[in-house]
Amino acid sequence: APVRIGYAMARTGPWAPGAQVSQEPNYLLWAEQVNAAGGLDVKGTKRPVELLSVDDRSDIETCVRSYQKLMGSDKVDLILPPWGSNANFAIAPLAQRFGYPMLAPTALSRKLIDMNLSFFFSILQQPDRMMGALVDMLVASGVKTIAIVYMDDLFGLENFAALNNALKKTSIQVLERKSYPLGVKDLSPVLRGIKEQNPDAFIGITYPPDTILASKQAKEVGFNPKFFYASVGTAFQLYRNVITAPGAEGVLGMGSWNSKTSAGAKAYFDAHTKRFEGKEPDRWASGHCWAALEILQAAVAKAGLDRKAIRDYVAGTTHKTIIGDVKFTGSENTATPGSVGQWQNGEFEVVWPASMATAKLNPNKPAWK
Amino acid sequence: MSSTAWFELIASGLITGGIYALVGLGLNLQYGLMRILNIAHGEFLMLGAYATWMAHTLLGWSPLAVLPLAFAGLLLVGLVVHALTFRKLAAQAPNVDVFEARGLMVAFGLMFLVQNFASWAWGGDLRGYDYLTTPVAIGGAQFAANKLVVFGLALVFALALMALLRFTLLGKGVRALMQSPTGAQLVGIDTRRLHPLMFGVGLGLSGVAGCLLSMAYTITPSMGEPYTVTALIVITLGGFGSMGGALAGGLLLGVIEALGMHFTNPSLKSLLSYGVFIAVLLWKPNGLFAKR
Amino acid sequence: MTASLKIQGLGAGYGGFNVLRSIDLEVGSGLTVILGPNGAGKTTLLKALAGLIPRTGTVLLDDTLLPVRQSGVAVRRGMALVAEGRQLFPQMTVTENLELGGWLSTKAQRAERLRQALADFPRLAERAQQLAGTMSGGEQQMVAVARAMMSAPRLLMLDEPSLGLAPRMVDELLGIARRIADAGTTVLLVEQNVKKALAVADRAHVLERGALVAGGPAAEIAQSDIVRHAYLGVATA
Amino acid sequence: MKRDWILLAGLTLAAALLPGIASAFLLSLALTCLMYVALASSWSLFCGSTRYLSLATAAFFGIGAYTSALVLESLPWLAAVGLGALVAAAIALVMGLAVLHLRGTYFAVLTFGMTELIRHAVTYFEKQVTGTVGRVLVVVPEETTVYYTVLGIAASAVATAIVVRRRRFGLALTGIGFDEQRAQTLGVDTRFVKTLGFALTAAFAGAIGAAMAVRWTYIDPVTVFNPFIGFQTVLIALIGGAATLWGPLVAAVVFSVLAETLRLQLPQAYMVALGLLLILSVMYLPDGLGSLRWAQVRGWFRREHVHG
Amino acid sequence: MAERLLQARAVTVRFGGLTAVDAVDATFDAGELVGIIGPNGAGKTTFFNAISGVQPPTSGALLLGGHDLAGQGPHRFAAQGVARTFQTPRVFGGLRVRENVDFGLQFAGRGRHAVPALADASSILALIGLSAQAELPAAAVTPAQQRLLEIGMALATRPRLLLLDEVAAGLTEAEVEAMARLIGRLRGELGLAVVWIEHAVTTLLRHVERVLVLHQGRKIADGTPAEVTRNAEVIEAYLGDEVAA
Ligand SMILES: Nc1ncnc2c1ncn2[C@@H]1O[C@H](COP(=O)(O)OP(=O)(O)OP(=O)(O)O)[C@@H](O)[C@H]1O
Ligand SMILES: Nc1ncnc2c1ncn2[C@@H]1O[C@H](COP(=O)(O)OP(=O)(O)OP(=O)(O)O)[C@@H](O)[C@H]1O
Ligand SMILES: NC(=[NH2+])NCCC[C@H](N)C(=O)O
Ligand SMILES: [Mg+2]
Ligand SMILES: [Mg+2]
Repeated sequence: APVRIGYAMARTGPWAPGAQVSQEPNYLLWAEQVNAAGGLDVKGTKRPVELLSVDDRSDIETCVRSYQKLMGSDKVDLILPPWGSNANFAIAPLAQRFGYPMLAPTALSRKLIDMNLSFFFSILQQPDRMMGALVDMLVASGVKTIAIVYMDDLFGLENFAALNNALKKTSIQVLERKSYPLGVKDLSPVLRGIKEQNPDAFIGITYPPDTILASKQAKEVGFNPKFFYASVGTAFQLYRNVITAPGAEGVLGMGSWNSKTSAGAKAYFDAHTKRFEGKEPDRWASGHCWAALEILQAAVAKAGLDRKAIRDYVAGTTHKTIIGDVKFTGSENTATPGSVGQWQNGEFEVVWPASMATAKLNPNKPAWK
Repeated sequence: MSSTAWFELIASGLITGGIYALVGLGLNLQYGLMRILNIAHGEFLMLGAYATWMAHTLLGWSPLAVLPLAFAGLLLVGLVVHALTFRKLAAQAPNVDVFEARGLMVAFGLMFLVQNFASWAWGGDLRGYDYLTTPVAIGGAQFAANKLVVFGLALVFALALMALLRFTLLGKGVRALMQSPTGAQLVGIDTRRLHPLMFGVGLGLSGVAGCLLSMAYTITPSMGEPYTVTALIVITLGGFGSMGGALAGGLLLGVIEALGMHFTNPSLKSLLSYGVFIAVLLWKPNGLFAKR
Repeated sequence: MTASLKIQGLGAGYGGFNVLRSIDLEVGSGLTVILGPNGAGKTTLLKALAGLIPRTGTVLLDDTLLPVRQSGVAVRRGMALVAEGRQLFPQMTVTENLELGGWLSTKAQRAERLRQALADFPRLAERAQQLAGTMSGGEQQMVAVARAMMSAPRLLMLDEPSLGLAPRMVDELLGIARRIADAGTTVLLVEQNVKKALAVADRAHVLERGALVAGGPAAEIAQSDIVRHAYLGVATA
Repeated sequence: MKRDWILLAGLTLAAALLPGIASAFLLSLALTCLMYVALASSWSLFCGSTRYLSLATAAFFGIGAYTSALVLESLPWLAAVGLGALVAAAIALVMGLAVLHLRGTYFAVLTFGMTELIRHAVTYFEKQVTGTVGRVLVVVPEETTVYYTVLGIAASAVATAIVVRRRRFGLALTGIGFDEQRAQTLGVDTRFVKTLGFALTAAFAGAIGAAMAVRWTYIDPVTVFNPFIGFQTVLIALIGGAATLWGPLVAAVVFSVLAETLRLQLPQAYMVALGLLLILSVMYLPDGLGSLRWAQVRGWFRREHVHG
Repeated sequence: MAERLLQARAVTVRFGGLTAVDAVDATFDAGELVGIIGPNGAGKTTFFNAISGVQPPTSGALLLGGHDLAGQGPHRFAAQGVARTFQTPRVFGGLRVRENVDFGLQFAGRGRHAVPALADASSILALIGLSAQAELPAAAVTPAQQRLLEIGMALATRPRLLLLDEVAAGLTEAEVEAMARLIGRLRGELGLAVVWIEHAVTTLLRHVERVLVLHQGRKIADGTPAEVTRNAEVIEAYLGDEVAA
């Protein structure tokens, strides 16, 4: 009998762009690979994997209902998490109640960690780590002045707070702090204002559409600081498509791996690109998502489908994954340090910290092309 | 602030405003004149954007070459949609209010249809491409070439539409049709042609807007809603059915937002634009530029 | 220029309920009036002729067959109707209403006729920019008549044009109808204002409960018993 | 009248028995149905009869959600829900006084604009004052508690609709829908009636928002002021027939169940199917499900024969 | 002297630059039957709108039951016993004829002392002669019948002052006479004060005891029909040779 694994995922609606890059393709690829290899190793017996998936329409209530069906009615063997912090906030307590372990690759909020749910594991680096790494990098590069733009949602605010926190211990001067609402269509007035103050670094805590908007408009207004950082979306293939490889040169963002990180990472990258006809995984959450699947697979091999045993295994082990060691303290992955990525010659390289770096940091962004 | 900075600020506001106006054009025909609250407006715009993106990335066509195709293609879609749905609604509804309510439901259905079609055809990924992004210097300020093109064409289309409605009776005919179908028949308006044609042109214009916007913004199947909202705001500000009003309203909104973002906080942008919108509705419900 | 209308076996009604049964009527040049009590079917007859409601039977306008239920064709062939309830465009200005009356005409024709209409109805010239819906009842009636004239019809049908008009205005309007008829347009008039209508009409017909019960030169009809008793309120001896 | 009460009692009872027998999923689906029963019925109560197309449901829903999020830890559950209703109604009262002089199109876009304004205002306020935009709800009631609460709200929404229909208040609302000024000349204080009706609608939406939000653990303005909550409500009410009593209820159930079934059974094309069904229902049942009569169904088949 | 129902003092209504009603003074006493005549656009309907609350006057006072109601909504006027019909019928087309009458009974007419003829919808329909149409949708009856229904709706508010705006338009002369008799009964049997606008001057002048003449918004005459028909200004502005006989 197959191992039934259920999840709900945004295929339509505003969450779909993220979910369809960083998350669902990995689930599909993984199931196919496992089945091609004869099935999922359940404590020694190989059983095929069957994915039960539905579209959550980017709607929380629909997502909740879907997981209630999966865990309560269908009684699937395992679940995979939905996309994004909001949905994970709603599903994590539910999974806790039903006793399903959940390894979330695209939920990041300290508040979620602080809920202390024993079945919930967040594998992506938390804001304090990512911002800490960024600030370390800026300090090490001798940056004196920065300007910050961040968006008004949980992700933006938590990262902004973490950034400010990290900056406290430094002598970096913040010339500008501006927030913007979701769905913004014009950032040029802000960028023009910032350009006048000529900071060494620009830090944008932005989602993919705004990351691209900010980049395009920075080029438009001729704003080209030494460090141009935009958080989410820089790690996407899309960024290179839209900004072009020469244009993207030197742009920084949230990234933690690429195909050079490990042999496993390369295999994963190639398999993904082949399976989805040229569509590359992103250089941040995709890798973590794959790592989560690796961990789950290992856990099932060890503990079988006893979900409590799986949880204990996940919680108590240092896992070897394509992104390196992963270890959970409570719900948080404390083994993967915060990191910074940078576009260099058409690849998004990890440039900080040195322990993870796949290339050397270029401390002088060339002009936009 | 230096005069260059002012110029830059106002100009970038105008450019964004031009885009707002462009987004409003199609809906202004449909809702402003025909009382079809086409909530799927943004979805049809999205179709135009995807068509352009595909033609550009797969065939290497210039988005500007796709422009007339996007217009014609969506016009055709509009005629078909009208023949299948709104024709019957218009014939059955006892009055405009009822027609409007039923039309709204059909438009919802269309929204579902088109969104589903787009995610089926292109997946949920964010898309975009690079076209004419090189900055062009004007009077000491810089603007992306594609933005200038979009702005220029937005003006062209708005003015062309204004001229069409001012110098022909077409626009008045459509409004007349909505106010008194019997009256329209009495003066010889061919209700069975005019109505679909105007609806089709409305969709064609959303196709044009989508085509142009794809040069400046990323696209996804769910990108439509905010554009529908923008369009609604713009045509309300300008006065339903007034093309000149919508153009002026769009430009004004763009400038107000740019100034607001510069001098206060960009976070206040939405509060500002909705505040202006509501204030105008309460103070001058017929639009900022209405004579009566 | 003048049009002649031949109606044979015309029937019309609403949703299966037949108001008119087999009407035969010829309308030649000049001014013809149709009289009849409330609910006789006068309005129904005009609506059927104008193509607003379906009908049976044949209608020939200058010996060419008029298709059923196609208002556009009727207007294009030169028929105009001032309908019951006026059917103005209430949220549009007087000028816009009039312009739309010339929907099928060229721009130059429209301009010329608009000038003429405003000359015929000076009150409308004063109020050119007022929304039609806010005009007084009588003023709206003027807009309706003027709008119909904008298509320069060969056959003008008027459904109770005097409704809501002050006595002087009624005289004036019937005078205008007479002038129109004299200028060569065939006029078909439905009126309740029997005395005044018969005074200007060339011919008259009486419609009662869906059938024509009398017809002939206006002067004769005015003397007929049927009209004297039923409409002029002359007590029967 | 009596039939309406018996029907309502029967339905409520049936729904009340559900938690004992239904699976978690069915219960959750039933909850969605009930949520839209309450939203659509209460919306129709005011908007259906007066023909003021309000798009502000999401605003009241969100206000209710935020209110309960704020007080959940200090107030008992039902008090929190009640407070959600109260605050929503109070805001509707103010909003109504400002906007209810505008009709039709203007009213629709204005209520939509106000919803967005409230959403952005809440976002801004939260950010400035509390330094965050969302709220994590830690103390949440049992799932069945939420279910019974929503059931209670839905049942009282329908009950209110039954009562109002029989009252002068309902007649006044209908009169406003036909010709507002004419109703005034016949003695209706339309401003009072409209504002009250609007607030009544808002109270139900607020209560539902307060009760539902706890299911999501984390709420933020984008989620609870989601305009689609308002759109969907309007859509359901119109599908059901906003002028009818049972139409919105029937549509809420049919629409929710249908959407869910299609989503699960036809994952590739469920929105297409939903969209088509919607369009077909408008074209062939223009007055809503509530107007469906047996004769009409037979009529369709007859017509089919003629064609086929 | 009869009780004073409504006193309009210098009532003025302007629309932009146009003065539709220009400082009109008028009083209406209980039980009176007053006619209003004047050319098209003279301001008759607008005057009705002003004294029924539908169009708040730009200036002037409307004294009703000891209060100035100028600027108040129509429901306040209805509550004070002012009822009106509309020149273009505004019945609730979606309701049945009977329900239209019921509406008035439910609101302004509620709890007000009523003579038997206005006791319920059936009596009112019988009075105006629409009993046969009681169950038809109001939209389906002829315009002439809708005008009658307008009267019925107004009566259902059990008013003391009834304002009738061209209720006889579109009727044959014989029918106009019948309408006049009905109006006579309303005044006589029900004791209402009636103000009646009509262009059918001959009939109107035969039935009313006082006429106001409006011209270009101003009141140019106020007196008995005999007085008014002799008034040169009135003849010039309105009557022409209509009642010269
Ligand atoms: N839309 C309609 N639906 C059903 N019956 C109608 C409709 N319009 C008119 N009738 C009926 O048709 C008959 C003839 O009406 P019509 O309007 O033609 O009369 P008319 O001679 O013009 O009367 P009037 O002098 O009152 O204008 C009447 O009995 C009327 O009730
Ligand atoms: N809302 C408005 N805006 C502008 N002008 C208006 C408005 N309402 C009425 N008027 C004008 O005021 C004048 C008086 O109109 P009113 O309707 O009172 O006339 P009336 O005496 O009733 O005429 P009729 O006998 O034709 O019904 C008219 O010239 C009319 O066009
Ligand atoms: N593509 C990503 N990895 N995104 C992670 C961001 C988290 C997500 N946007 C959320 O807060 O809901
Ligand atoms: Mg008639
Ligand atoms: Mg009048």
